[in-house]
Amino acid sequence: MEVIARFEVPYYQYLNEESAVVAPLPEFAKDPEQLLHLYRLMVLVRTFDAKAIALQRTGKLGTYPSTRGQEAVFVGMGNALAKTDIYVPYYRDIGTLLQRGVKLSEYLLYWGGDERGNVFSADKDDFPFSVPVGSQPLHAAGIATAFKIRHQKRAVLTVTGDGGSSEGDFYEALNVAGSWQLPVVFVVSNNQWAISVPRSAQTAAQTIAQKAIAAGFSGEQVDGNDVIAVRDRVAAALQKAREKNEPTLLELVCYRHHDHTTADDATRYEPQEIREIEWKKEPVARLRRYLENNKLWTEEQDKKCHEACAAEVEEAVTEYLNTPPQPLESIFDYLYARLPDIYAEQRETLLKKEVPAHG
Amino acid sequence: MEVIARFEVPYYQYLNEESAVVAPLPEFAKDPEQLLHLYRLMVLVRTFDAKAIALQRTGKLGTYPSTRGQEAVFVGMGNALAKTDIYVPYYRDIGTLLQRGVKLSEYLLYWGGDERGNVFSADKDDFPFSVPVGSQPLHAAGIATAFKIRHQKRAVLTVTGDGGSSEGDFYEALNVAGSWQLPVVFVVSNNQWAISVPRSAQTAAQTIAQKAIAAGFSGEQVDGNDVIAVRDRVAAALQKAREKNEPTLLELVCYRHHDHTTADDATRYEPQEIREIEWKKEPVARLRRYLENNKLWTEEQDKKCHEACAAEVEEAVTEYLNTPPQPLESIFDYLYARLPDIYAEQRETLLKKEVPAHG
Amino acid sequence: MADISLLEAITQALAYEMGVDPNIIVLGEDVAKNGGVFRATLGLLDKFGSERVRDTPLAESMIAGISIGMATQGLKPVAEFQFMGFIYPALDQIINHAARIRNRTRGRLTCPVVFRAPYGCGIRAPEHHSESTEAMFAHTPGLRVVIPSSPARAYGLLLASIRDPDPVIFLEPSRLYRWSKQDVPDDGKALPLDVCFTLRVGTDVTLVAWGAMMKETLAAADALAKEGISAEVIDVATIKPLDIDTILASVEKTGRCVIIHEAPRTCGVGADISAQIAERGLMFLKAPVQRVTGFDTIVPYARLEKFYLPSEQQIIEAVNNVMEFA
Amino acid sequence: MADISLLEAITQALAYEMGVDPNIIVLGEDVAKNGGVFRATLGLLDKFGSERVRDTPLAESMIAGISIGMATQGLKPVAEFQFMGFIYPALDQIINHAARIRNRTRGRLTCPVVFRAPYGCGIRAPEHHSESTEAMFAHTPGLRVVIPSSPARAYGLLLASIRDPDPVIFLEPSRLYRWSKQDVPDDGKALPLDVCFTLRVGTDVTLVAWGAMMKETLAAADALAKEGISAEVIDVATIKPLDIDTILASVEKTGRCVIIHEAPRTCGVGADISAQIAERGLMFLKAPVQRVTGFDTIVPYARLEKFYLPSEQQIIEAVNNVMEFA
Ligand SMILES: Cc1ncc(C[n+]2csc(CCOP(=O)(O)OP(=O)(O)O)c2C)c(N)n1
Ligand SMILES: Cc1ncc(C[n+]2csc(CCOP(=O)(O)OP(=O)(O)O)c2C)c(N)n1
Ligand SMILES: [Mg+2]
Ligand SMILES: [Mg+2]
Repeated sequence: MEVIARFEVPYYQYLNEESAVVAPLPEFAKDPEQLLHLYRLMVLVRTFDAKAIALQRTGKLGTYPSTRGQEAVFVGMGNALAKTDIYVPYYRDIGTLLQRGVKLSEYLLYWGGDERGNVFSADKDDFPFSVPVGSQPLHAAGIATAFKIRHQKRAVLTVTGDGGSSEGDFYEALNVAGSWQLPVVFVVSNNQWAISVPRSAQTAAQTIAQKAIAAGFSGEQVDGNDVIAVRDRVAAALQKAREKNEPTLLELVCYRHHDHTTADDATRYEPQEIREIEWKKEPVARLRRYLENNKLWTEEQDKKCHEACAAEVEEAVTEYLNTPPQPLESIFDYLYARLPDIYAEQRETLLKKEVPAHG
Repeated sequence: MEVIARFEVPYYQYLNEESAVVAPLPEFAKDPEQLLHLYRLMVLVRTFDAKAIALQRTGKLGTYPSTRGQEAVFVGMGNALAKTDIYVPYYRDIGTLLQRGVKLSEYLLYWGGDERGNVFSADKDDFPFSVPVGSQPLHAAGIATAFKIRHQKRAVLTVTGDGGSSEGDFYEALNVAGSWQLPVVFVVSNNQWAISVPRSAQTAAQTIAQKAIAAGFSGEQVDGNDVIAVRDRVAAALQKAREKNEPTLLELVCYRHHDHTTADDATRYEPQEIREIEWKKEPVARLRRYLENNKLWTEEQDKKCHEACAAEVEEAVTEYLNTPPQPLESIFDYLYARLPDIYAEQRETLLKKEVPAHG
Repeated sequence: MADISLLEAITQALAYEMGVDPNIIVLGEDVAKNGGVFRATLGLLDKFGSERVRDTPLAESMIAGISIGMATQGLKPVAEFQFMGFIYPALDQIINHAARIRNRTRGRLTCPVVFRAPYGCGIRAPEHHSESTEAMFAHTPGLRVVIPSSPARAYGLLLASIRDPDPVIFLEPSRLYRWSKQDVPDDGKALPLDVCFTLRVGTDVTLVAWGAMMKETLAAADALAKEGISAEVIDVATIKPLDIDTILASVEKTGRCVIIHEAPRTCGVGADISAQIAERGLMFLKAPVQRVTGFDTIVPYARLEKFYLPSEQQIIEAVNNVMEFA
Repeated sequence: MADISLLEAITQALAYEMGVDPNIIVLGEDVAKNGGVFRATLGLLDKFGSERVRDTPLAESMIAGISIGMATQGLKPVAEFQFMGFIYPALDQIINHAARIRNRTRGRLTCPVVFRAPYGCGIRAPEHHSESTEAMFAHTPGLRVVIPSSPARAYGLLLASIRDPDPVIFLEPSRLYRWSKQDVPDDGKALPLDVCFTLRVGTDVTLVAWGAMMKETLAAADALAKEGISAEVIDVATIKPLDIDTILASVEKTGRCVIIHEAPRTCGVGADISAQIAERGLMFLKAPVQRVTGFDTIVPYARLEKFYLPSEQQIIEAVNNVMEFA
């Protein structure tokens, strides 16, 4: 017996649980403005999230998947993306999309049950929300193929949950990205749960990062509660993608501090102790503590920041609530570039339909 | 950055290309009778294979996938299986099935376009031939689940091609086997080609064995031209499965010394030099040389062995050619346990059908 | 005896049969501790343990594929797909293997699995939670497709499906999960598969429907009765194989037929029923068979989905049309 | 000008359009050096290079999924599935994404892909090489389904499919790949989608078919002509959206209709055509619409597959039946 291949999985963290610096900070993190910007975004995301849950509870929003406690993952990712890159989200995200120019009101529209929430008015190319778990990494690989064919120095970023990493499509996407050397970064937001199924039951792999080994490229595990680490590793992976057409898998380790969605009840399966332990690692307080320790932030500033975020969210909510529904014909009018004649009669039937009693 | 996981892929070989012993032989290989048995099986398989190709060329068999040059893979695997284990094949195999009691005439029936080739008269539980690439490892995982639920000390063996290892189902099967700790052995017969697509284009992974790392268990690369190594590693993996409910992925490195099937023309894409180089490693001559070097085998014996195999194959061919076609109603009669009444009329229509002119 | 919902009837059937048959294995995403996202498998883990009630990794093709493997070993997997919109990754396993194992091996191996999934729209869920593509399965030889529309039928038909020796696609109308309650004795009595249920006897027109659309169909029949039109109402229940005889006998009596389904119109199951009536019943038809169906569109998101769903009003209009046909 | 086969017409269309439109990317298993297992992509690698003619790893869901990603970037992927029986792993990507991207984003992103696959039985290939499940795609809103049945229509319809701004499932009858040859000018002229082609004008009965069954259908029409029965023959060509108007106009003229398809009978596309005729054409029908179809069985292996396929004789019998109906 001889050993013919060896592999390692690295782990990255800059700010630990106690907000102590445990590794030399990357360049961007030495700029207070950049850190403050990330902090404000995380506060905005958390504020918005709480509001969305409240809207759902009062019947003003549909089923909604919270990002509470996962702010660093999405804010860090979004911050690392270049404008010319393309983002392929799943369904759980605010922080990235926000930085892509998606309006909070669009976000609400989507979860309010309106396709226009996918129009992403500020962006032409990003993919819409994707519900079928694990299916969207293939779209990212396809876009990356287009970039490569056209010799564009652009990268694609896509994100999946830990549950999503069990789907065959996830693996097929990694495999083709490795085989074709595609400029794509696969993020797994490992929040430890896929609805009620814990990460430990999802796979026997010790890390999700090591799944990249099956596809012949490198995977890294990153502290997903450390926004500096997220921002840094995603940026590095995107750069490697743009410059060397090398794919990367990044496992961002975080925790889902809420029910899976508002339709879920995590008390049925989640040990309360675990959530409490995990809360000590959560990303917003961690960065705030660091900023305060370094005299970059005060309680007063924090209060103002929260107020500003609350105001911004309120405005979005008002805009959302005042958005009139789409016209009925929208049900037919985006199916094809031009609606085939055979469906015209059905479209007429629709337009003549009374508002049903149970509506 | 800290390293949080490390992995290695081992490689196993006992007899090298020149038939030299390069590692201490496993117990069974010290018994000449066992080696001679394996040798005879490999000769039988090669003889049968050549005959099957000839039958196809003369219009007496349908499309047929040769195992020429891959005899050690299937003979070694089959030899390692216990009677109570279950085997889940793909479409390319003679050597394993033969040892499961499948008659050569059944094998011909299958490739002659007759479902009865899947009846496997000597065996109740093995799976039939499976055409959809990569789909059958999941069946193996399901059978292994049944064994585990029933606390049976039995293992499941399944085999896929190098191409098949790119399918999502392959990965999903590995992943659930790891997660549930199932008594299953996944073999990849890496013959370097998936029709015209070379192994190098199939995946960027340096070995296929390392794909097991994604599922959290171990993978090994084995010289698939060394029947001793195949027999040894498959047996070891099966034992681990039976005794510890631990899955294993075994990559058996071999070479496809024929067109993909009789419907293929490998000269379109396969460099002739490569095949010539690979032929020097082929398994039958390798074992024969070893046996001869050790005075366990003579040219005279070899001649007799070939004659006996040819006779056995001829007998199977005669049996095959004399098998009358199934009755027409067989088209309906195995669809359901009891054919629903609504289809009775269609069945009548079938029975009244004339033999079509183009038949 | 407390009345139970369709959802509770599913749970009751699963619990009953698992108690009787140790070979039954329930598996799927979130079916164990969580009891399924709709709670259809609630309590089974506690009663039958984690060997028999299994959360799977998140992979639908895998769920189908391992179920097939288990079934050939004499187990009876009852696998849940979380929503019908997530069954598609498993179609290859279902169409190419589950439906064919018996035929492929000339009966040597068999595949007695039940693939359960909530289906249909109208519960204001996100995209892909609203599918009704039963026609795809109905087109696939070797499968059975069963859809209950009341708590009693859910109980009886699920028991029958589990006991059936062949693969069954069992689709549960999520819109009816908690809609109405009924006393369903937990007596282990299965209802017959492969037959339609005549829910209401009538003389003027035959209404043929299944799944959640039975709600609007029965309501329409009520309304029509007030207008003096007597509608016979048939719940198809087993979509494949279809009990066309019951439908034909009814249409022979009434001379008129309206078929109602939620799925898109084109190549829906309604087309096949209509075609069969055309082939065998042309002579006794007093009016063309009408279909009231979902549109040939993607089910709109929650805000507009109610406009997708065929309404009671549309059924009544269709009946009025066939009544007035001359 | 040499006559070419349906298969060569496919290649000719691909080569023509790739020459004109640099956005076209051909991808699939074995499509590059090998030119596809049927040789449909023969020579494209040499002409257009390995960026535009790409062998993929062996994974069908991947092929569909990356095609979708590419298409949203303005490329025009023409992806080959080696046989229709291997398209099922990709159904999730096709149904849940390709068919829906435009609708989901209200037109912001679009998905102009062509998914090609050989389909149908009768070439003595192993199991899973004989499928004709066009009905599944026809049931899916957002898709087009196109099936040529002659070299000229293969050329013209493939060009049209590639130029179409929406996803097209393009199914090629493998039984006709090399059956007959025809002069097909390489002039880049597309044929219209969404319309039926009337291949033969007649007055007594309308025969509606598509794909490989056009062979038996046209032969039956010839034979019937000798018996003095004048059959109008329609090649549906675009299965979805269906040009029912052409079919109805024909049936209005002839008063009789026989629909022929290879797919299993239940919930096949024939059912929908029959249902639409029943709805709109009942008044001018002189006899019930008949379907001559494949059985509701799995296509048997090579030795018996010829018995699965609807025969010319069966078509003639069905026509005689509708002619004699009184
Ligand atoms: C293919 C598919 N199967 C099932 C579902 C139902 N479902 C929605 S989210 C979810 C769990 C996903 O977990 P994970 O991937 O870890 O992402 P998270 O929600 O934790 O961010 C499931 C099973 C789905 N949307 N798609
Ligand atoms: C799902 C699926 N896709 C495509 C095919 C067509 N096909 C048959 S064999 C083959 C190549 C398989 O290569 P590999 O897995 O390496 O096995 P080998 O034939 O080399 O033993 C392909 C593409 C198939 N049978 N199933
Ligand atoms: Mg998760
Ligand atoms: Mg191979």
